[in-house]
Order: sequence, then C-alpha cells, then structure tokens
Amino acid sequence: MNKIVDAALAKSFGLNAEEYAKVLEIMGRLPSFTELGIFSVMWSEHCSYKSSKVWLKELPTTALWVIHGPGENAGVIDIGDGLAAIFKMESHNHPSFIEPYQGAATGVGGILRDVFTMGARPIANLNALRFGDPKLPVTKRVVDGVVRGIGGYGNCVGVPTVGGEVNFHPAYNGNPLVNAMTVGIARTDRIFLSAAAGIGNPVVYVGSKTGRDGIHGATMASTEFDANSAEKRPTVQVGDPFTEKLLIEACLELMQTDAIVAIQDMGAAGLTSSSVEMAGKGGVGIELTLDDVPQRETGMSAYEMMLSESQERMLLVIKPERSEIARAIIEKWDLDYAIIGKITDTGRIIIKHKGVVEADIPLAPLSDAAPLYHRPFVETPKPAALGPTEDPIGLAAGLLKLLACPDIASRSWIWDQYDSTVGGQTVKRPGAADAAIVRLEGTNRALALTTDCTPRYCAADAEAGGAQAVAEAWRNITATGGKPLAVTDNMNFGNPEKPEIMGQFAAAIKGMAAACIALDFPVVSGNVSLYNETEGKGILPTPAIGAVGVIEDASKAMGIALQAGLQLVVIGKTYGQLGQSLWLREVLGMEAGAPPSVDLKAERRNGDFVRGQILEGKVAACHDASDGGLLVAIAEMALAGNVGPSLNTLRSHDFWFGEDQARYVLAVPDAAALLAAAEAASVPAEHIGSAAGDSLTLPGGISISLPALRDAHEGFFRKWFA
Amino acid sequence: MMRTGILLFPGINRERDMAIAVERSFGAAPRIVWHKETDLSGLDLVIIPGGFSFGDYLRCGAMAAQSPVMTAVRTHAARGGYVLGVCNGFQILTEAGLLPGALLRNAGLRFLSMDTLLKVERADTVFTSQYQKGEVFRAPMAHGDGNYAADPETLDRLEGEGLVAFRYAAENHNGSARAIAGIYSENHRILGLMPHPEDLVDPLMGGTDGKPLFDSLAAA
Amino acid sequence: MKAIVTVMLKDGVLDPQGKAIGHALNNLGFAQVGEVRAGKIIELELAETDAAAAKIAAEDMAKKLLANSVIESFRVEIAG
Amino acid sequence: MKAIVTVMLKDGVLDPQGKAIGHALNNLGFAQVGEVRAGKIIELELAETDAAAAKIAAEDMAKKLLANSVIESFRVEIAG
Ligand SMILES: Nc1ncnc2c1ncn2[C@@H]1O[C@H](COP(=O)(O)OP(=O)(O)O)[C@@H](O)[C@H]1O
Ligand SMILES: [Mg+2]
Repeated sequence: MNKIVDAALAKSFGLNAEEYAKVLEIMGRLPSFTELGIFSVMWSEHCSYKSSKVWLKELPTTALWVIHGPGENAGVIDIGDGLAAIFKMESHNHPSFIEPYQGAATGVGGILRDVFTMGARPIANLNALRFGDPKLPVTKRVVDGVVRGIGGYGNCVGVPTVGGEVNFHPAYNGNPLVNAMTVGIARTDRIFLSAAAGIGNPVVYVGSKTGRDGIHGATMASTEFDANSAEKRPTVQVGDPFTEKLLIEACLELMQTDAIVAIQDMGAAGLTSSSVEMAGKGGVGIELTLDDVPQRETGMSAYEMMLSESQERMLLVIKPERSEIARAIIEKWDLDYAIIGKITDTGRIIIKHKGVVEADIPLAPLSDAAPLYHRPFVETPKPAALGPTEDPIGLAAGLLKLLACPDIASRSWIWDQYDSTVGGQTVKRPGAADAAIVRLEGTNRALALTTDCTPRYCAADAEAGGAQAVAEAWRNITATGGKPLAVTDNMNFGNPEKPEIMGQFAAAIKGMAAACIALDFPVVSGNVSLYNETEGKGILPTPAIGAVGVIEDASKAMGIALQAGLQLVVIGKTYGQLGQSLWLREVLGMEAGAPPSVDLKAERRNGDFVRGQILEGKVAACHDASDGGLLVAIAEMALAGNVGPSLNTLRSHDFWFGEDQARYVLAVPDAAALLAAAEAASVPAEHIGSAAGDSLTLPGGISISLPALRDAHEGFFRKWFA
Repeated sequence: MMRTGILLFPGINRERDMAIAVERSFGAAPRIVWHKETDLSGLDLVIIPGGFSFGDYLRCGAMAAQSPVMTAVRTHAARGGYVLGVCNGFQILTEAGLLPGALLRNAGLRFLSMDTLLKVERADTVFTSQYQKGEVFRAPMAHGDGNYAADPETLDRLEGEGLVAFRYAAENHNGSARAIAGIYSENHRILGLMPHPEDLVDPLMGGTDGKPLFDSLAAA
Repeated sequence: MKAIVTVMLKDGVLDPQGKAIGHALNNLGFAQVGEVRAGKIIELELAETDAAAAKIAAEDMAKKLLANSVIESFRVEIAG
Repeated sequence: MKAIVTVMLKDGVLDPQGKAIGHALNNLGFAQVGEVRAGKIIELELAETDAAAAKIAAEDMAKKLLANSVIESFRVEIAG
C-alpha cells in the first residue's frame, strides 16, 4: 500500500514541486505516506483557499448584527429576540457531475452539518443550480439526478427546501454547479465553535462508520476534469439522510448539556481537516488512535482513514466527566460514539495506528505555511454598450418566448419535488414571493431567504455582475418587506492558474464588495470552487449569493400574486438596457453588449422606499424586475394571482424587456398615493396599468389569455420530463 | 379533552408540525412518545406523524411498524382508542395491519410536494365533525409513496362500509386507487391519510383548511 | 451462510417503476423488451451453518419484515 | 425469454438501506444476521429466443440504463 514518497507521488497528490519542497522543510525529513496525504489535502485549493484568500479579504464582513463572520463553520448573525441565524452556502459541483443524485444529496448533507455543528436547528435549505444546454441528453440526466438528490436528502432529513435558482448555459455542459445553502436558528448564547481546548480532553467521533469513500475528494475538487476523470474518481460518497437526521437530533440534544468543548463536522478531507482545524484554532495539539475509529470496512490504512470523506460524521472535544452522558445521548440515537484521541499541549498532530506513529506533524506550519498565491490576473475588457435594436416579433410573441425559455420557465417541476412545508413555518413557499419566508417557531418573526447570481452578466463584466448578484439578493429580500442583513457566497470559477480567470475572480469580488458596503450587507460565510473546467473550457464566472433578511412581523410578508382591482406601478427608472438580456438572447440570438448598469445609490433608495411602503401596509403585491424585464415580471405576478393585468403605457420593446436594475413592480389599491409618496422620496415611479380580467392585455389592445401564458411558462420542464 | 400522544420514531420529521396543530385546537401540548416506550394506557388519542421513519429504507413505514411501541398501539386500538396516522403515519398503520391496503410509489415515480384538494366523505366521525359532508378542503401533500392500493374486494368493502375518509377531489396526482386519500378502520376510530392537514392550521401559512380536523378531535 | 431474498410486487399489483423502465428501454432502442417488473433483492450474511435452517430463518425475516404480503411476494435462495 | 438483472452497490460503497435493514432485523430478534446488502432486481420479458443473444442484450441494457456504473455492479441471468 505505502508507496515511495517522492516528488512524483507528491505531484500525483496535487502538490507542486515548490509545495513539496516546503513539506520537506517543515518536516525536516521525508514525510510518511500518510503525512504527505495530510499535507496534500490541507494544502489543496479546496481546503487552503490558496488562490482566493488574498481576494476574499476585500469583502466587508462586519456589522453590528454580525456575531461570527467568515472563519467558522458558518456565518452567524443576530436576528433579534435573542436568536441567531446561522447560514452558509457550499458547492458540490464535481461530485454532482460524476454522480448527480449522490453528489447533490451529499452536498445538502454537508452544508447541513456546517450549520447544525454550530448549535443551530436547520430551518431551511436553498439551492443554486447551473446546468448545461438543455438540448443535450446529459443535461437532462444531470438535472433529473440533481433535483432528485436534493429532494431525496432534504425531504428525508425534514428540512424544508424553500428556494433557489436555476440557469442553463452551454458553458456548464461538462461542469454543472450545485451550490447548496442551509439556514439554521440558535439562541445567541448557545453557539458552538470548533476551537479545541483543555489538555487531556477526549476527542470523540460521532456518527456513521468510516469507509473508503471519496478519498482525495478535496483534491479532486481542486483540479480540472479531463477525458480520464472517470478513472481517477474516488469512491463516490453515498448520502444517508436518515443517519443525518439522527445526527441532527443527537447533536442538538447533546448541545442542551454542557458536555461539548468544541465541535466540527467532518467535511472535505474528513478526519484530517476536522482534527487539524480544531487543534489549530485552539492552539493546542491533538493525538488520534485510529484503531478506535468506527470502521465500516476491514483493513483500512491510516492514510485511508485520515482522507476518507465518509458522510454523516462529527468530531467533538468533550469534557471528560461528561463523556458517559454524551455517549448515552448519542447511542440513544443509534449512532457510533468513540473516543479516538485526546487534546495535547504539543502543538502537533500525532496519528497512531496499530502501534505505529503514522503521522507526526507540527500544526502551526501546516496551516501558517500553507501556500498562498497572488496569482497573475488580467481583467477582461468591459464590453461596449449595446446599440439600438429592432423588435422583429412584437411584444406578445416576445413575452411568450421568454416565459417559455429555460432560464425563465416556471421551476414548479423542480420545487414540487422538494418538501417546502415540513416544519409548519413556511409562510411563502417557492414561487410565492421574491424570497422564501420562514417563520421562527414560537415568534412573529420570520426570515427572508434567497440565492441570486446572473452569470451571463458576470461573463460580460465580472465587476458589474458581482455587484448585480449582491444587489439582486438584497432586492429580493426587500421585495418581501424583509430587512436584508447578511450574505453568504459561493464563488464558482474556472482554473485560477489562467490569468483571465483570476481576473474574473478579482473583478467579481470588487463588485460584490462595493455592493455589500453600499447596501450594509456584509459577507459572513462562503465557499470557493475553482477549476470548474472540462477539457480546458471554463464555466461562466458564477459568484452565487445567498442572503438572509428578517421581517419582524411575519404577517406583513409580501408575495408576488396580483389581485383584481389593483393598480400597477413600477418603481425605479427604466432605461431599456438590453445588453446581455434574455430578450436579446432568445429573440435576436445574441449574447452581446454590456450588462445593465448597477447604481447602488438608486438600489438602496428605491429599495428602502419599497420596504417602507410594504411595512406601512400600502402594497398588496410586489415583484422585482430582473430576468426578462418588466413584462415578464408582470406576467409572473399575473400567473401567481391568476388575474390578468391590463397595461396602458405605449412603449417599445426595450422598455418592456430591458433588464435595468433597482426596479420593482408594485400592485397597490391607490396608485396616486404611491406616486405621491415616491415623488416625496425622490424615487422614480410610473403607473403602468391595472389588474382586472382573465388575460394579459398589452398596451394597444393585444391580449394573451392566462392559460396561454401558463402553458408557455410551465411547458418547458413538463415537456422535457414528460 | 383527549389525552394525546405523538409517536416519535427515528426519522420522523413532522412531529413538531403536528404538536403545533394539536396545541392550537386542544389548548394543551401533546405528549411526545419515544418509539421504545411500551405503555400508552394514559392516552385517548395516539398520533403517528409524517417523516421517514428509519429512513423508509426498506418500504415506507415497514421498520417502524415492527417497533416496540406499535404493540402498545395495537393494544390501544383494541380497547377502542383513537389513532391518527398522517403520511408516514398512514404508511406505518398499513404496514402494521391496523389499516388495510398499502401505499405504493407515486404513479409518476416522483416525490410530490404541493397543495391538493380533499373531499370529506363523511362528517359524522370523531375526526371530521367540524367539516361538512362533501366539503372540499386544501391540504399540502409531501410524499413519494402515497399511491393507495388494495385488492378490488378490499376497495369495494371500504366503499361499501363507509370507510373511505377522504378522496382527492381534483387531480389524483399519486395515482391512488379510486382516488382514496385517507381511510378509517371499521370502528372509525383509526384514521390514516396521506396529505398534511397539520400544515394548514394558521392563516399565516396560507390557510386554516386543516384546522377543522383537529377541532373535531378537540370537540370529541 | 448467505441468504438471498428476492421481493417482487405480486402479479396484478401495478408496477409503475417496471413500466417506466420498460418505456425507457424502448426509447433507448431496445424494441425487444416487453413487460418489465422491478423488485428488490436483499442479501443477508447469516451466522447459520445449516442451509435448511438458514432458509427457514430468512423466510421468517421475509414474512416479518422484508416483504409486505399485501402487495409483495418473495423467494429465498441460500448461497454458499 | 426472460432476463433477470440484479443490480447491487459495489463493494465499499455505503449501503444505507442494507445497514438499516440489518439493524431492524437484529432488533426483531434475528441475532444471527450479519452484513446486509440491498439491491434491485429487474425482470425483463425479451422477444429474443436465443439465450446468448438475450444475455448480450440485457447486459447492454444494464450498462446503458439499469445500473449506474459509478456506484453499482450488475449481473444478468437468463431464465426460460
Ligand atoms: N467566498 C468566501 N467568502 C467569505 N468567506 C468564505 C468564502 N469562502 C470561504 N469562506 C469562509 O472560509 C471558511 C472555510 O470555509 P470552508 O473550507 O468552505 O468550510 P468547511 O470547512 O466547513 O468546508 C468558512 O468560514 C467560510 O465561511
Ligand atoms: Mg465545516
């Protein structure tokens, strides 16, 4: 088993020559096979953030309400009433392409653990998905597997899946993106951290047994795919949501006692990263005896156990006098409980197996000396604005075409497979509002939750796209009446060793940071997924944003459903920007021009105004205008409420389909009052129609029946999976 | 007031929803009963909520049906106690033989999470006195295996003896035989149904269509 | 001793999964495929050393848990 | 001609279903049960009349659709 350790082996583990030289220097001797394995996963892109760290520092991470920003398993914010929201988003892109069902399922499982490991009961899941060209059979297979996997895991653990987003683009053909987000709730005085402490304290293993699953998964997530990837793949991890459910309940029950000193899920790089990080953060040492690790397979080596990514496992440091209480709780839930080591004062990680010291590494250099790259980057020149366009098909045909296109089509086929009501607290289910609304059990308070990113904007102009993603998330929460509080991100990019990819990354961060600062919307957690390339072709830059806001009175949460008798008013200025719009792509077949400009001052002013109107009870429905522009937003409101709007303002296609930012469509009983209030607040507003019949009537009189709109909107997925 | 217990098997996940609905109508919180308990003698009503007991890894409800507490449920039923099983609870009751038939994979082989319309077949049971006969109400469903199946004789008997509790009133998405969504035991004291009235008892969650079921039990 | 328990839906019970598989196979160009039935197989490692005793035990397990007699039938084989 | 395709998880791949079934059998008092693996069985009615051809066809179907080669292995038997 144990091969000769040399530079060639290091290379096959993903360590380059310089990195290997550093390992030799730190060790002062030839590392053992297991030691090399530990270095390679800890220094993988996935675990070390070696390419992205210098840029992530640019993001704002603090605010009065931030309790824990990046650096913990998940971000923690104060949401009032003594409660904290704990949340994070994480990618499972590579595994989901290899095995869509299990890849997506274990992605959900992994992000759940990041959240409940901090003491939170998970109350909502979201997912941000990007797939390739729907015309390819492989795309259908991946969509089907990913959706089933997310549902299969989330439904079983009993956490409602309440939102997400889906895009299609050929750039994701060989590399779909599966980003999963979990939001949990804890008391602000009962938050659990991962820094180990207490020399001599037992290190406890809890959960499923260890097998040879996903060995070197973290390294795989840090390299490109090529034609031989199928051969290289590690044993695929299979999710066990039932065990995860037990683990959630067992951990939360254990957290009611004072037994836990520190706790950390075993995620990527399993036992290695959890033990190294816990000891490293606590500034202590750790010693593990692998013979005591619960094992599913026979004959596992130290290397295999340290690198296994078996799912549904946690590592704890326990107060020794509480060990038996802890064991009783864990075993009540039919889970394995094993003391596998202890905290030491050596500052080293020592791994023993069968009486042999398999690894003995100083912890400080393992993390401090981890490689950090200022990779060369070039910014992609920003495209010129799109010139004037002609509308060859008219508004009605354009609208139907957009409603039916994969990027706008109703996602009900997807969310109908996700249990969105379990828990009994879902105020706005998928499709009902711009952000999902989940009440906090036993209070009037609710969270507003969303994920957003428009990769086609990011590809054209990563800085504008990064800012737009944050702004759209903020706007979606605002449109429900929520106060946006904080962000988690999932930076999905191509190969960082290519300067243009690093340029995209840097520009996206710059845009995100500007938006987060302007909107008081700090980043509290996140994840970076690089090397999203197959055969040298990168994905669209995709900085997915997950966001959380709060509504103090859940009964004020606003949905998008139009009701008869209301007036339609658009808030925010419409310039008619069609660059990178879906109309341009679907109707003229062009992906061209600059994406819509992001005016953060207008964003904030318009949003604060809209939220105020909602909370004052002046608004009956609200929807932001985004993909597809105003007319699509209005059609979606009509379909949600099953009421036909009648539009009264004769304008050209760019007005109706332009994707200008910072806009909302409001349905109100009293348009005049709203216009007056908007004027007083210096917010652009325009009365554009009213809600009345059973069809959508365009200015000029052409009308489309609601069933025709619905057929167009719901047709895509239903036909695809008929 | 009925003394109520909610059974908790590992993997059950709608026990909180159920407890909230019960408390809302009854004014008192139910007792949570761990699956290893064996004595239900203090209870009038036993509720088996939804979820994925033991992961539903073999067949939905199969492993839970063999748990120690189910022996106590049988005793409870035999002495005329009330039992309500929703979703996984319904599956557990059929697997335990306390209700006839079985719940197969949904006809479309996909998990279905959506509101469905239920027709109340009779309003003279302890579970439905606060509905009208023939009334149609809305309830969310969330299941992968809700396709009710039984042999034709059993189905005829259920219909002939008035043991059908609810039927899907509009679309029969999961493909259930004769659109059956819920059934009673012969004495009408055991009810099993697939959709979740407990998730629609608060206007904030989109309506109170499910509340009369709990109000009926509270009034009994 | 290993017992292999095969559980199939009874004849007459609708098998949507089998139907869907048949449909998918036809779509893939396997025109020769007629009826398809989908079932479960459960392989049990038993401490038993006597084949007859192992079979009786496995049948007992099938009756009590592995198969639901309302809708399913089963068969047991003993392998090495 | 009937082909029986048995699909099992590959060795080393976690089998949550098998694990849970084993646990449940132990709880029911079947102490003699060790490892349990759960799989699928698919019975195909084939128009083929030649056993060898039927086997090749069924193997092709298993590769293309019935088994997921990433985590599953399969075997084909031909029955009457
Ligand atoms: N893009 C990002 N923006 C902000 N914080 C990030 C980002 N990526 C990672 N982080 C933070 O870095 C820490 C390590 O992340 P990660 O390795 O993904 O966590 P885990 O160990 O749970 O997998 C986390 O606290 C995470 O929130
Ligand atoms: Mg973590």
